[in-house]
Amino acid sequence: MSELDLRTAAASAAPVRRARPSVSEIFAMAFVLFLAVATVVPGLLSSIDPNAIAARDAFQGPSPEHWFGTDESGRDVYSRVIAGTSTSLLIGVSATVIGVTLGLILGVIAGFGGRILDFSVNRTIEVLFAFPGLLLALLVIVIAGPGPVTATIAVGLSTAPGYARIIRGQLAGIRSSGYVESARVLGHGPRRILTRHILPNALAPLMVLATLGIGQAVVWASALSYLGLGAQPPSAEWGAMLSAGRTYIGTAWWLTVFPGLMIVLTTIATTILGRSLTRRTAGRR
Amino acid sequence: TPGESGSTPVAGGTLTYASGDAEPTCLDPHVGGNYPQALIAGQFLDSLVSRNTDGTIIPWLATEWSVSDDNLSWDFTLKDDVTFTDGTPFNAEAVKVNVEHLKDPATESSTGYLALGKVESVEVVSDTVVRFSLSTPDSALLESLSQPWTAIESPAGIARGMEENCQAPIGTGPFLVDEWVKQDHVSLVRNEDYNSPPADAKHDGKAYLDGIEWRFLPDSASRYAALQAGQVDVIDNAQPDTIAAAEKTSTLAHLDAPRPGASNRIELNAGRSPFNDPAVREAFIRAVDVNDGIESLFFGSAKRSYSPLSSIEATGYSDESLFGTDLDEANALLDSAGWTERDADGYRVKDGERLSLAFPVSTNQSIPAEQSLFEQIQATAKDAGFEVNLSLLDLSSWYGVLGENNYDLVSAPYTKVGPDVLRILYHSDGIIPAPSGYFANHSQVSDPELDALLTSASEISDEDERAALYEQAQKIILEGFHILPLYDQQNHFLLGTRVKDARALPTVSTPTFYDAWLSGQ
Amino acid sequence: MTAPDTLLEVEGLSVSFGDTEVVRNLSFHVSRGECVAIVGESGSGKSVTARSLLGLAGRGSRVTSSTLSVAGRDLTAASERDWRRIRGSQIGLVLQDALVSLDPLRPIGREIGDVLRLHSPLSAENARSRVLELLASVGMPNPERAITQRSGELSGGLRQRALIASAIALDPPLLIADEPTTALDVSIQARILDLLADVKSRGTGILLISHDLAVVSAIADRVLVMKGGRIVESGNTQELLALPREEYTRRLISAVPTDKPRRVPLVPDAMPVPAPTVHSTQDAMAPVVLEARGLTKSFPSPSSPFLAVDDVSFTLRRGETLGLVGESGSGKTTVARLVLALAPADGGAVLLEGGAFSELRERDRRPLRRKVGAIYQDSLSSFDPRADVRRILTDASELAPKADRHSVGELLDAVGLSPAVAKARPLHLSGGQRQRVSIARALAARPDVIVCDEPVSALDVTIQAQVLDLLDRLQAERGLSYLFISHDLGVIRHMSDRVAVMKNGRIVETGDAARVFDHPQHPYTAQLVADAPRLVDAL
Amino acid sequence: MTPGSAGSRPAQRSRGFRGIRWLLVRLGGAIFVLWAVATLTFFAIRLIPGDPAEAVLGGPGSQASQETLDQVRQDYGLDLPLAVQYLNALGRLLTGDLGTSYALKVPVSDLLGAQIGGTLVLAFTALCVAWLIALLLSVWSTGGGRVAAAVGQGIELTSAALPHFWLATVLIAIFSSTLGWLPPVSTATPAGLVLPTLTLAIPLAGFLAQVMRETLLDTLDAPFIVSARARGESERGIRLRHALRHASLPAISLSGWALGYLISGAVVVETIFARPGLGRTLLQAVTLRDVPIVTGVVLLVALVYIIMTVVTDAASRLADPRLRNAEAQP
Ligand SMILES: Nc1ncnc2c1ncn2[C@@H]1O[C@H](COP(=O)(O)OP(=O)(O)OP(=O)(O)O)[C@@H](O)[C@H]1O
Ligand SMILES: Nc1ncnc2c1ncn2[C@@H]1O[C@H](COP(=O)(O)OP(=O)(O)OP(=O)(O)O)[C@@H](O)[C@H]1O
Ligand SMILES: [Mg+2]
Ligand SMILES: [Mg+2]
Ligand code: NI
Repeated sequence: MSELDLRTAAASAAPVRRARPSVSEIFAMAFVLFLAVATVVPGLLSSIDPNAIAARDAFQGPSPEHWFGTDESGRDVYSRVIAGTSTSLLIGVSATVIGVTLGLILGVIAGFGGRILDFSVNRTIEVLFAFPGLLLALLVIVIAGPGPVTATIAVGLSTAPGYARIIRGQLAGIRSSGYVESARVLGHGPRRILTRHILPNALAPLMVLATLGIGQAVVWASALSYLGLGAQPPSAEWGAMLSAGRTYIGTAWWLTVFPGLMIVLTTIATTILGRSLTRRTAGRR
Repeated sequence: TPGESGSTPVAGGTLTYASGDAEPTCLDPHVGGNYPQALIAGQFLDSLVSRNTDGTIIPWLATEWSVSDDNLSWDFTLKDDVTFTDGTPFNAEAVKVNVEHLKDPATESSTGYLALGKVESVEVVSDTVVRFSLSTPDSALLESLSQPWTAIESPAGIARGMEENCQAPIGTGPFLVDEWVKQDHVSLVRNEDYNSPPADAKHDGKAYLDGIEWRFLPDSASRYAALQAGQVDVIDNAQPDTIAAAEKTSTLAHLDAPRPGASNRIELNAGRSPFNDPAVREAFIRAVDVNDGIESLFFGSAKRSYSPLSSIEATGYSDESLFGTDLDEANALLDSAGWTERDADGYRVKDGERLSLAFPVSTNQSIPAEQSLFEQIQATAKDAGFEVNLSLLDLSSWYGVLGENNYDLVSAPYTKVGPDVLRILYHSDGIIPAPSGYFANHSQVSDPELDALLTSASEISDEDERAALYEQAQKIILEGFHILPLYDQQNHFLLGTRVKDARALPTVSTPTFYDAWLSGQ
Repeated sequence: MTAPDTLLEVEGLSVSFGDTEVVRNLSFHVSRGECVAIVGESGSGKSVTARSLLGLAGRGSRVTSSTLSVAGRDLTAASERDWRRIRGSQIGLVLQDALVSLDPLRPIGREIGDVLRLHSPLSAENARSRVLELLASVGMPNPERAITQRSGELSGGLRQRALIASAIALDPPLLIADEPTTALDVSIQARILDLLADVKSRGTGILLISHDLAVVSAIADRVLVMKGGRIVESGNTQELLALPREEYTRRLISAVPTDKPRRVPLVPDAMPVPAPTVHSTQDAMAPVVLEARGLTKSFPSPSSPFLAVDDVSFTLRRGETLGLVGESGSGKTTVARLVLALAPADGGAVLLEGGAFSELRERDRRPLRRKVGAIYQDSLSSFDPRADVRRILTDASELAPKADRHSVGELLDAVGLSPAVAKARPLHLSGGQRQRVSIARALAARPDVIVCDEPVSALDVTIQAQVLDLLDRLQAERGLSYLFISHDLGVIRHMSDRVAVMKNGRIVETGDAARVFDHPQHPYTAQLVADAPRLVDAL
Repeated sequence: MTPGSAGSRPAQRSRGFRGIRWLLVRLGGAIFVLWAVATLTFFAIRLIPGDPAEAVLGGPGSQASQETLDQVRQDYGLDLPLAVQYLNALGRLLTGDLGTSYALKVPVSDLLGAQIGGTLVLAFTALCVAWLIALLLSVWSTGGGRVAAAVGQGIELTSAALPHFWLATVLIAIFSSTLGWLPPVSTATPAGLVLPTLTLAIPLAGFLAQVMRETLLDTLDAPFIVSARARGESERGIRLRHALRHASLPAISLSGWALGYLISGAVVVETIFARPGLGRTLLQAVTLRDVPIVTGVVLLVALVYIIMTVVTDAASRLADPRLRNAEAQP
């Protein structure tokens, strides 16, 4: 860009052009909105009681009356899928929150606690990494017994080392970054640097990561439910529904397909959102 | 009958059996004694006697038997040319060792131990004659001895110690344990010297099959898919919908072999509040609706039962009138029992306590359809103001909950040949645990009249009198609303077309592959 | 103008990306043994032109031309296959980003060998010896070893040599070199230029692209001046430099700081720099604001600790600029960091206005820090990515004494930026604007001393000229003292009152700027001065 | 002019020496991690409510007598002070002894020794297949215009989002039940390996392809690619000789993580396909609270994981000289 006439150029350089959302981003937003509605006001999306049993109506295929068909007890699969949103998302989100919080604590200790703490946290992370995913979760379940709460904690714990490692790296990067250095050179104090520069810059990407993580947490949590170690029937949790429906895979495909689809779509949507957030926040850098 | 064919059997081939039951932790059915053990043990162990389809006892390892007049001494004459697969001879001494093994607390037997509860001692009369001395008469002795949990093992095998004997028990059966790859399969190979089939077997001599690959395939969908794909020849624990689907095909055969003994039922724990009140028990039974559920969940493969006993037990007594669903009556009963108030959730309350029922369900013992049925019961019971707390538990936690008397409802299948199962399940002695911790009287019925009926029925040898006593006993159980019968213990096998002449033994309905052969071999 | 030995003939070349035409109607030619240079500011379309000559203008580009022929072969309608045949064999290209233009995962030998593999039937054995020969010819110190090394294991100069070797592997008649010396130290730059001259003398036509007129003047026979995608002026190098016809060319020439006396504006029509309010040059009476005493700093390394700064001492008086010059890795930045007390020194001390600075505890030093400002080469990374210009400047001015605070508007005005910039994030500013914001931030805290570490190295000559003028003006207006670090002798000479020359962590020579440059005492300084390309040589 | 920043000094010590030093440091770290995993598991397991002796006797249902419990405690060394038990366990670990299963009453090392092969075969086949799929997918989606890019990204996203248990069900429904091409239950035959492998590989391939595509795109824009083109290199040559190498680097370094992911997935997959292996064993042990097996599996998987990360790190180091140089210059 020519800077021979700086004063005029500056005015046009300032405004930031926002990229128009792509088709996939629109889909992702719409789906997340749908999930949000299903979580907060499920009644808006379905008027049928998800737990209303009607044995005579069992195993009906999808129809205008029952969009996703009925299950083995004649319950409406669509309204159960909707009702399951809050459970599944609650588990996914709480697990992510646990993971991120633990990761943040570990990461911050490592990032700010001096060499010895950094070293020990680093080793801790390494050790936790040696219990891959589900394995750590299963160990937690052996200790605390199965159930949705345990499953949530288990998934949260098993994702924590990943977050911790990323946060640590992020903090280290920010701490040695040019702008922190220049704030120091200007004479700003450490607390101000921490609150004005380091934390805001470390947290933004963390939120993005967390968005990406929710989808995977939902998948892992539903895997535990599927194995009978997480949420249990008749609670309308996607993994548990899937697990129950799999028995009838030959007779009633809709019992497996729809909850599975919800898990897949949720993961896809959060991934798309997380990625576009990454792109947008990265664009600033 | 499925698996029957007009053509001549051909020898050879290995049959693959896929079991959905839990993998046994010990292959010796003397230890503990559950159905998964019975399923496989029947392939390599023979019992002293067997049972015909009409319920009469027929010879197996014992050729004949007689009982003394006081009904306290039984003499069994044994086949004289049988050897165990380790080469040691089968004789009266072996029978004695087996009974002692079963009765030794160190064996941790529960099923066999209970079955032989009245056997005081065993005496070797001669090499081929063995005498059982009883403490009290036992009309169920022959039935007890027909079960796989009391099957005869090589004394030399037993002497190896529990650990080794669990790995590969040695019997006289048509197959022997070649290898047990834990968590995967057991390889059974033919016993080339087999000469002791039960009296109702179709042929003599050794089995047609070279061997059996006994796989553990816990996932029911995979199991059925494997059968469809021809990867396995026989599956057990077939799910209701797959049974219905299989019956529509020409390539799969269905072998329906309801288990003997008790029906599948929900027991109401009278040993603690609120079910210590008969009115509450009746209210519960009147409140819940199971018929629609059974129909839809089981795709017509299960028939509603109104009896404590399996439909294959000739002495079974049922009374449908007691089990009609009637919500109004249930409400009236509860009101009169003092459960008058309802809380915000619609559950009944008395003295500030909610009408809550703990219902621990063992995931190992209930198929998904049954668990769904329990959910439906939970839903219908709510209308009357019952809160049913279902909890799905693994087996050991489930035993734990039962042991702590922390349950109000429980469904615990019990398989035993003959009506004497009633004594085990409903005699007040059954509230005391066996050495392994198992206790059978989950409904905790403690009724002296019932105890007396069951005791005398077990001692009387006259069949008609015996039947009358059992009918009376069943009446007491049903009319006391101690149980909610559901259906026979489901025992469905699906067979691929190449499997011929496989059948279930009329004892505890375990499959036997002695006569079986593979076509196109 | 087509001579019989014309290698490259371009007529009416236009390149556009989408709707924007970045190269417009370009016509020129290169003959055998001739070096034609294209100069112009950043973004004027030099690289795009170079790449389109090989059909590599880039994704989404549209290239049209009425004539495009290389060695007599018409390429206006060349297919991808045709292009592939031309590339490497007829035209060699040395890309602009020399440091990253070799695959970091493949040995140099393979990278160079690829050209031979693709265009000649040489056996593997012969190809290898040819590669060795090539590497030797470009002055690679140890060719046998070099062919097994990957680009990451070579220094910038050696990488550039390898890249040139791969471009001339098949002796293509035409070599296009896009900024071949941009990333290099002066001494290495001089070697590379020698190498190109050597190639030229062998009859190869060279199209040399550079933003640096001084470099161009040393080797080019003819110069094309590009601006906004057009050639605004062209002609014989000597004539063009001596008698530029176009205003733009004149500006380019005058922006070159080399040999321009101190305080003479580099932008022709700019106002002359006012006389310094606090006169300092050679004024021994001006107080010393900053003093470094025996600074030493070493870094741990696998074998023995590596001494990056070794006993460095200097003084800086009020209103004075001390230039610190030296080749890459000589320890200039490390000195700057020690002065700023960003890293603890192993030995020695930095004193501010005669009092302790570097030896204070961080808490005690913090109030003093505002007096020592800093401007960095990579100003973008010195801004919080989340902050806009306003926040950056207010954050800094909060540190100035209460009575003496600048408003954001004042600061922007002082560095010649429009108030509209306040709302922008640095990422969306141009390099020159960013550097101005960075200067404004340094000013905001009301410093006495500003440490400038390569403040203009990332900028175009013309913009560099504006920034240097700005720094000069601010110094005069405010009596600032600069510790001015650069590897560019021209810049140092123009900006400094006194100069310190660094080599391997030590200051080898220090003194009055004019004296050091005109009469270097140390052989290293002499070498540096000799290697620096100077416009005047050509004049 | 911008200053050169790559003034690389000659390596102070020979490359071989640095390699060995690196390996020793890594191995030391690996042993530490293994010890820490063992210790952590040992103490975590003590948190399990209930008496381990009771667990040996079949859980709380056993209601075993005091003498039997005491006997078991003595047999399993559960009556010793915790520190002694810990040291004993470590000592036994050093000899490869993982204790005796509570439920199955057989040595855990024998049991797991028989199981680990199946899991490793499955995991490594899946890893290779995932690699292959990811490679093909990313090459295809970066080389075929906008439609291919969009479709490719869609496939990646979707496959990465597929839960194993769902995918397994769908694959069985399609390839076994409907088409009848492949056995639904895993056997020793190669055909039996297909579905479990695909189940594990497809989601992983989604992840890997995402990473590979991004690097591939970055790489294809890199100056050295232009440089290669300027030499007359063909599109295929560009991909084969340059881009793919770069794209596989992050995938290589992800392989350690990927193996952990696959072993996690094996828990589900082995159960559904009835494949003998660590995952299925672990799941059964978890439901039976069979502590020694759980401990054994955890340790074994940690060992495999650690070995894998050392190997992938070494591979990355070999493939990417930049890593080696980065160490030399802190
Ligand atoms: N692939 C591309 N897509 C879109 N625009 C491009 C592309 N490549 C170059 N341009 C634009 O073309 C113009 C000329 O770029 P070019 O790289 O030729 O400049 P240059 O004269 O080489 O500058 P510098 O001295 O900075 O190297 C610039 O405005 C640039 O933004
Ligand atoms: N944090 C550090 N750790 C180890 N070595 C370092 C560190 N910082 C700088 N060095 C080394 O110290 C030497 C001097 O570096 P410095 O950045 O001061 O050089 P410079 O003169 O500024 O070079 P350039 O012109 O390339 O910016 C270099 O060899 C560099 O590799
Ligand atoms: Mg350029
Ligand atoms: Mg520097
Ligand atoms: Ni420059």
